[in-house]
Amino acid sequence: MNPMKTTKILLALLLLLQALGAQAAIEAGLLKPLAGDDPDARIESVNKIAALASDDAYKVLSAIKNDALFATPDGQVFVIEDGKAFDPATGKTGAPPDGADAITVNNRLRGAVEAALSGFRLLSKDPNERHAAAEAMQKNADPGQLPLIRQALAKETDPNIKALLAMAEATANLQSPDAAARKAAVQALADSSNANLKPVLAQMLEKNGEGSYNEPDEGVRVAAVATISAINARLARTEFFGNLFYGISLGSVLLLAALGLAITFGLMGIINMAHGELLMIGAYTTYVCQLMFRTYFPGAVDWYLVTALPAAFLVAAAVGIALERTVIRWLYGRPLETLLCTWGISLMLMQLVRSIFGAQNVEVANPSWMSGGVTVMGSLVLSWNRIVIIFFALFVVGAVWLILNKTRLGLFLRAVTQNRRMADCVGVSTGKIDMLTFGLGSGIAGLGGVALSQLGNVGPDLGQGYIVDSFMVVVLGGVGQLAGTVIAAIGLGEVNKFLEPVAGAVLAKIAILVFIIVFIQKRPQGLFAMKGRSAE
Amino acid sequence: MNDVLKPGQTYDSKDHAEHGFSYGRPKQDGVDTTHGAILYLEDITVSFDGFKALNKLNLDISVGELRCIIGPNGAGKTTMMDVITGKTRPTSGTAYFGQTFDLTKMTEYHIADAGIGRKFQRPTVFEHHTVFENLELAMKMNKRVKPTLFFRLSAEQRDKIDAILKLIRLEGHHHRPAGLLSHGQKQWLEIGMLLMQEPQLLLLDEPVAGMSDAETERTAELLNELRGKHSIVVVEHDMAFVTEIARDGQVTVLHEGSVLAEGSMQAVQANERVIEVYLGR
Amino acid sequence: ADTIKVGILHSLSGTMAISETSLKDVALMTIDEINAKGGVMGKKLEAVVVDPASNWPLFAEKARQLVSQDKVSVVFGCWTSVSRKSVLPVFKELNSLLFYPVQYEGEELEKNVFYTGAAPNQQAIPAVEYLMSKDGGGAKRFVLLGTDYVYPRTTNKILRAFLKSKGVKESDIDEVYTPFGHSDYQTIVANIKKFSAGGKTAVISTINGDSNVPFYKELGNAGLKATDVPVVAFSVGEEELRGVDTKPLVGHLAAWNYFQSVKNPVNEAFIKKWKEYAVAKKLPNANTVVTNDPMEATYVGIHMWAQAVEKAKSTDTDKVIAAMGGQTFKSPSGFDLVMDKTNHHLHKPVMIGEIKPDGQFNVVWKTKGPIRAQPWSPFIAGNESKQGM
Amino acid sequence: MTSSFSSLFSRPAWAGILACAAVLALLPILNLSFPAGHALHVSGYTVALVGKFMCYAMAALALDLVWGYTGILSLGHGVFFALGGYAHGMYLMRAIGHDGVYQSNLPDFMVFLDWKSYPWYWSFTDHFGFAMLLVVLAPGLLAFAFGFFAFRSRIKGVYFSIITQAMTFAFMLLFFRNNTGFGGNNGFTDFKRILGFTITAPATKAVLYLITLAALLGALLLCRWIVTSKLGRVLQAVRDSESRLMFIGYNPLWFKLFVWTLSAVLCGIAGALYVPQVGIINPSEMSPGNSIEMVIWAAVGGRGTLLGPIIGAFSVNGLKSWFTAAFPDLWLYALGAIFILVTLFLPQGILGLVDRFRKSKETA
Amino acid sequence: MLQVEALNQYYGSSHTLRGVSLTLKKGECLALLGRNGVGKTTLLKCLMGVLPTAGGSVKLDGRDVTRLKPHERAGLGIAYVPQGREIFARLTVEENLMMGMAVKPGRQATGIRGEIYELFPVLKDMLHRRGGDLSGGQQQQLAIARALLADPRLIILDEPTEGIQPSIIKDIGRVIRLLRERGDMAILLCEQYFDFAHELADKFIVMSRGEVVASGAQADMNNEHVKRHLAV
Ligand SMILES: Nc1ncnc2c1ncn2[C@@H]1O[C@H](COP(=O)(O)OP(=O)(O)OP(=O)(O)O)[C@@H](O)[C@H]1O
Ligand SMILES: Nc1ncnc2c1ncn2[C@@H]1O[C@H](COP(=O)(O)OP(=O)(O)OP(=O)(O)O)[C@@H](O)[C@H]1O
Ligand SMILES: NC(N)=O
Ligand SMILES: [Mg+2]
Ligand SMILES: [Mg+2]
Repeated sequence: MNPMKTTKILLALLLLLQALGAQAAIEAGLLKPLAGDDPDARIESVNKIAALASDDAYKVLSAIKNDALFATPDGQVFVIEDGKAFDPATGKTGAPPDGADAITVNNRLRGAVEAALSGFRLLSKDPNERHAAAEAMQKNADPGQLPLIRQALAKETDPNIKALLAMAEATANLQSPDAAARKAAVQALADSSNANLKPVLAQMLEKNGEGSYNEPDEGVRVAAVATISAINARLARTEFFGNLFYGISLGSVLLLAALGLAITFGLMGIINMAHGELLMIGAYTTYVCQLMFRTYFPGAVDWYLVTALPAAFLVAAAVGIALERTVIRWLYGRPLETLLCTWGISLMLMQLVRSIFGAQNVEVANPSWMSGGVTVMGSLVLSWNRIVIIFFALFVVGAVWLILNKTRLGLFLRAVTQNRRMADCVGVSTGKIDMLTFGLGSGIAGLGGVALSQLGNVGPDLGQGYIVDSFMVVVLGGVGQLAGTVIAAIGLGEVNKFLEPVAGAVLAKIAILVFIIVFIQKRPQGLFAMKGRSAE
Repeated sequence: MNDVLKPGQTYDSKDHAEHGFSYGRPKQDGVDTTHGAILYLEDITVSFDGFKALNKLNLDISVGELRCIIGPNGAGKTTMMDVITGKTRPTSGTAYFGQTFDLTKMTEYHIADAGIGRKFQRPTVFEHHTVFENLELAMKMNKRVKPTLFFRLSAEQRDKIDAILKLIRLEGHHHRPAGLLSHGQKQWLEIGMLLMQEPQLLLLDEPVAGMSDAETERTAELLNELRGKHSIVVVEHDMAFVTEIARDGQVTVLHEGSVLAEGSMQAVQANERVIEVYLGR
Repeated sequence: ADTIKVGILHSLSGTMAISETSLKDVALMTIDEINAKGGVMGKKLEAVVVDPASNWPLFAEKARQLVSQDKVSVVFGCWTSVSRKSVLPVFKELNSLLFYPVQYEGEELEKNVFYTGAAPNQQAIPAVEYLMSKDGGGAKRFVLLGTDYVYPRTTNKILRAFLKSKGVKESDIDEVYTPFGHSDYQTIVANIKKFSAGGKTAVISTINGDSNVPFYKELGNAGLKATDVPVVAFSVGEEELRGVDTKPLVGHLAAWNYFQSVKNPVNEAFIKKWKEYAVAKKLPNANTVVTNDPMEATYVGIHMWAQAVEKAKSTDTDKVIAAMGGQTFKSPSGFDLVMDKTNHHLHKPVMIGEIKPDGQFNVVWKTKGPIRAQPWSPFIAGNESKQGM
Repeated sequence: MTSSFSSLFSRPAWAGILACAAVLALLPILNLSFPAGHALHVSGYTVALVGKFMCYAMAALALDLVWGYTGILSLGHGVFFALGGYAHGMYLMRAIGHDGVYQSNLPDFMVFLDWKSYPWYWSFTDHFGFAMLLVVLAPGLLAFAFGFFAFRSRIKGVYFSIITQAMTFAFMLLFFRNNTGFGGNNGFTDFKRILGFTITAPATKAVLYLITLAALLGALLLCRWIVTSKLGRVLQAVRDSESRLMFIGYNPLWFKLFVWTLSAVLCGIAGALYVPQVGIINPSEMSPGNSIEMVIWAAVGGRGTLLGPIIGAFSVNGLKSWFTAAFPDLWLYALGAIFILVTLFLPQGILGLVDRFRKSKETA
Repeated sequence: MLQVEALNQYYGSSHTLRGVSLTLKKGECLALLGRNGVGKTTLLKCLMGVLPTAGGSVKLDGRDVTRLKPHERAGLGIAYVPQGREIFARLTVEENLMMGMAVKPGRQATGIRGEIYELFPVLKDMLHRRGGDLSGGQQQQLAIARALLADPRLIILDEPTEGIQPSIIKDIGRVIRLLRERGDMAILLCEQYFDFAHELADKFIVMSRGEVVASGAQADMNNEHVKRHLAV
């Protein structure tokens, strides 16, 4: 498909028909190829329908995009939504016909439809739609779209969209026959952060087969060089901030994964190999919550996380408390035995989940408000799920800090973990505190599991992927040091993300491990080592 | 393989001293004490996050001297011993063992090897080893890997251990794990270990804490026996005991990290400041 | 004995359990099916299931146990190439049979193995050809993204040579590997985005196992849509997609020899049987089970073996091998699949599907009929001479 | 010397050890001398399995030396095991000669990466003797270097454990990389011969098995001799109170380094014996989980007893082999439950149970 | 108030306490004397519930507490200053003191009574230092202060003067005397420092090899029989 041709047709008819605002049904002949399987015919049909520029055309195209276009075996086409079938050929709405099947949409058709729709959307009433359309337009605008862009520009009131459209206009003008216009366009694009322009500009500076520059005008070439370096500088900055963000994001994931362990291992001294499985239990609880919402409150499915958080905390805490009461409480002061025992627990929990939910992963979807991302600095997409998780991590850390340092429970908890017998003698019910502490650590692991479910797999092995990293984080930070855990997690995330582009994922990971080993040599007690006599 | 050094035989231990590692070399038999002093501390300051546990402390101990050090809780007595034994590095100041050993640059085992033995304030013994093994481990010998691997206890050495066992009155207990001893018994065992080491300088941090009066007396006797053979520094709060062993030697009073008073026991006990901060009225 | 023992060697725990558990279940279903029709040579089949626990040396041990202790006549099993490599010496030494049901990198032909999954020319090459075609989006630049092990490495090596032969420049190919279980794809997705600024780009993913979910989630959230940068995957099927929210992934592709969405009576019967089996056996999530390519390949493999035994009138390894060549079976893919007379691979149709919002695939391209496997890829130097055993 | 040799174990312990060794030595002989189906025949599968267990037992023994006696918990012994295995594997790969898929004198995976010759670190590995040297040197040097820096920095307890875990994890990732030159995820497999003998021949297998048995016995005696020496008591003092030890004049660094390196070398030898018997070595041997399993063998058998870890390795792996076949869907419950029950009710491991039993008989 | 009858205790097979009995009334101070290793600490631990007993009973105000856990006994008003201090090393001095009030409900445990600083002024300067960093003597004072904050009815002190400077020993003596005179508390004082014990106790018992071998009123403490059991 040639987008240039499409838009030309589109544009001509659009301008023509706009004034008329005609409301005519679409000819059946135009629709029929959509139901067929000749790809070229279907594309042509899409373009022709787009050219109608009517509300019905818009409806049909949107339907293709949303998989809502159905065809009967005899080639009749319907838009079927909410159980009602709209026949674009007649303009009538009725019951869905028998035997109608969704038409097959492949990427090519979908691309054609999107291009066609962006023309419509540029003039839409909804500013968000216009913004999206202008953004798309700005990526690869061509001269054929200039009249449309100018018209939109004239009508546009929103300054952001206006800027985008101006950028799109400049992009289109790059191919203008007029050298001055090209130069102006190149200069205007110096503010762009669109990487797609780089090859276009670079191509101007290359020589063609005859040995002369593709861009004949010296002035334009000079401007192009300046613009390229401006774009490069901007992209480099974007990349830097990108890495920074990715690092914080990875760090917050590590932190959420490790935080529960910072309590059960860091404070209580239990080498809890089942920690990963507590994360997993949190993630599966999320899955179950989602399932309940889908079944019982399908309308509110976006808010399943609101119940998943407390549920995951409680379920994981309950499992933790059960483990503590039945097994772990016999092992205080024997950390290595806890390793052995919790390893066994971890095997059993994994198998339990396999028996209940199957060995396969289960699907946990991001709620729509956590899907997609926000574009900053022109081209950097920060995904919502990661942003939310960063703030969530901050929140959980804050809460843990408050509990540990500002409550009586926290005081008792620290006392018990330091000297169980003496705490008992001053009147602390150590059993109860142990139980609550382990429950708290487990519950927090459950919360970590909710976060992980939003990023990756939810499967029986989920925990195994995080257990080693979690231990590294806690140890690197200094056992029993909450602040150390936080800094270690974020630090590892950042180091990883700045290394990865240079070294690749595997070597970056190896480098991180070597870094940990070397770092511990320098600080044998972790980042936030206990100093003084009390450390002994 | 000779496990134990013959008198006069020495190992060179200069070259590794500054690095964080060295073989556990046996001590040089002769610490250079030509100027008559075995320990010099000069202007030692130890500060923990701004808190000065020791503040420009000066102290000299002569060869064969038995020096008692007293002072309020928290005066810095234990910290001083930490500095001497390499456990704590001073923030500033110099510490010499004899003329040649710069204690501020040596590691714990090297210092021990050079001839400084220490009894800790809280008794620390190897809890899972038997009483006998504790003494055997402490025994003076070449403490490198190979000699240890091929070590066989000679009859002489066994006798020595038996003698010490008797001295510390743990004969019947020699097969018991040290961890099962009572507090006071551990104190004794630690003193026994110290004697096995045959150090030139003994540091005793509160040796009679937790001992009954009778036992305190015995300890005093023991120290009086050792007097002259070793240089000894004793930290104690038990005034009767201090009076007993100090005789007419010097007693040093530490306060807030530096020397408050020094002199004979009577002089010190009469000192107004000492009474005020330490002895009480 | 009045039964014929068959071994099933799939990981039921550990990292590979995600993929392999359903193969074990399908194998058991197929055996039930054959037994219901009277078994083989009048004898019932008896399955011996073991769990090699995603541990490669354990695969070798268990293979030996199946063959020499349990005396099974044939083993159906393995998923990863490394597990296959580790059991090969055992099957050779004990002269026994293995049926391997997963797409793989080729470069191997063992007398004791029948390969019922795809060789590279039955999956990878057609998929790339499709991406380069007008309908596939006319990709000019390629990111070869894979898990770092032999299957992706080899496949990418073949693809590189193939792309080169199609005139694609080195600078237009980017090859990236991540370790098994890698879960943070932020940087890689950002790099793909950067790379795609240079022209129409497609991603060829040989990511295996657990990493797919985080990869696709990141891809979806970063706003890389299939219309911009399509991703074609060789190890992602219906089963893997059960664990992903597929809405943001609509339009991304996978290449296989079978999709559940293929419409034909054999497939309908196969799916129905599987769903009923899952419910009857109370498999976890029985109401949402799906079929996929390796399951189909397992199903086909067991049936073909049974046919070959009937033909050979014996379960003797050499006799069965001789009888296997030329076996045909009406497969759920809608074609009559034939076991090649010489190279132990099936002739298979190739299909390319786009992901639909419901996690199924929409077949957008397929070969006219089954094609013959080339285990020795012509795109690898020195392979010209190696065609047969 | 002989008297001190026999005093390594008590009389009943010697009797038990020798009886077990005799039974183990008999297995391959029964396998060879009686045809399948004969009542006294022992299947090749059983012999191979026991051979593998003996390698594991040796690794567990090596681990016990550092963990049980010196209190250094290594969560990375898998790396030493694997390095020994890889060192031997390099020789075995080269011994394949031209019999690989590509009939090249390079291993298949190198042909496949378009390598034209062996990288430098494969030099001389075609010599069996050199390969054996590597079996000792590779794990030994790694352990020495790693231990030297770690012990010098006085890294202890969990900090040490975790960095050993980081080490094995890093090595695993490194060896998973195909470019590293050790066959990536597939590792080495499909060996053909060793010193000219066909590796799958029953006699070769029997010999490998008997060598393993001898190595295990030798390692046991060596370790026992070490722990009963005064050095053994120093090691235990390191475990209980390292700082106290320094104040009586020992430098713990060299003591720790000595056992640590020795343990790594023993583990490497175990790995080297494992490879030809199991027929594959790949990086998953270095996965953190594998090293943790070694710890578990030692703990189940009884830490700090030397014999215990051997018993533990046999029983845990024996159960695992049985369970994975007998209850493929449920075996993890059984295994997990055993670990829990052992820790809760047998804190001294299986050997502790034996002790307790003996004591109760004595008092009765 | 405290009634101990025929208490027996074993460490493994060694019989450490052999039928120890004693009684202690409110407002009384009982000195427990004996050589090293005779089982004094063991006895105190049994009273606190840290060690299990093999026979005999411990009654507090007539209530049998033999089977109660330490924290339950603490709840009934027993406070313990162990030998070796057992400070919470990584808690600050202030937090260590707060732990002393763990038996009280949260509302009543908000601040530390100023009286404590009067008794142990050194602690006031060290409130934010970690307990484990204190000198031995400072820790001992902290341990006593911690026990007092519980407002116990029975306080058990295991060698409270060990490692303490003379002036503070006098202070501690004053504190104990004060408590005794207040009369609302029973005091069980295990001491090696004979003069100190002699000064404070109303009555005493002497142990040897796990048995009570002598007991009596304060006046009898100096008699030969007692001295013999204390001599080496
Ligand atoms: N690591 C440390 N961090 C902070 N303060 C410390 C540390 N070590 C010692 N101190 C402080 O230094 C001071 C001196 O302590 P030191 O143990 O040397 O006293 P001391 O004279 O031995 O007292 P005592 O007679 O009670 O044993 C004390 O106030 C103590 O709190
Ligand atoms: N945990 C234990 N296991 C076995 N025996 C022990 C244990 N603790 C103490 N003992 C032994 O019990 C006896 C009594 O010890 P205890 O600590 O009660 O003595 P004590 O009278 O308090 O002595 P001290 O005055 O030295 O503190 C001692 O012989 C000691 O060796
Ligand atoms: N053959 C594979 N997918 O490993
Ligand atoms: Mg002190
Ligand atoms: Mg005591």
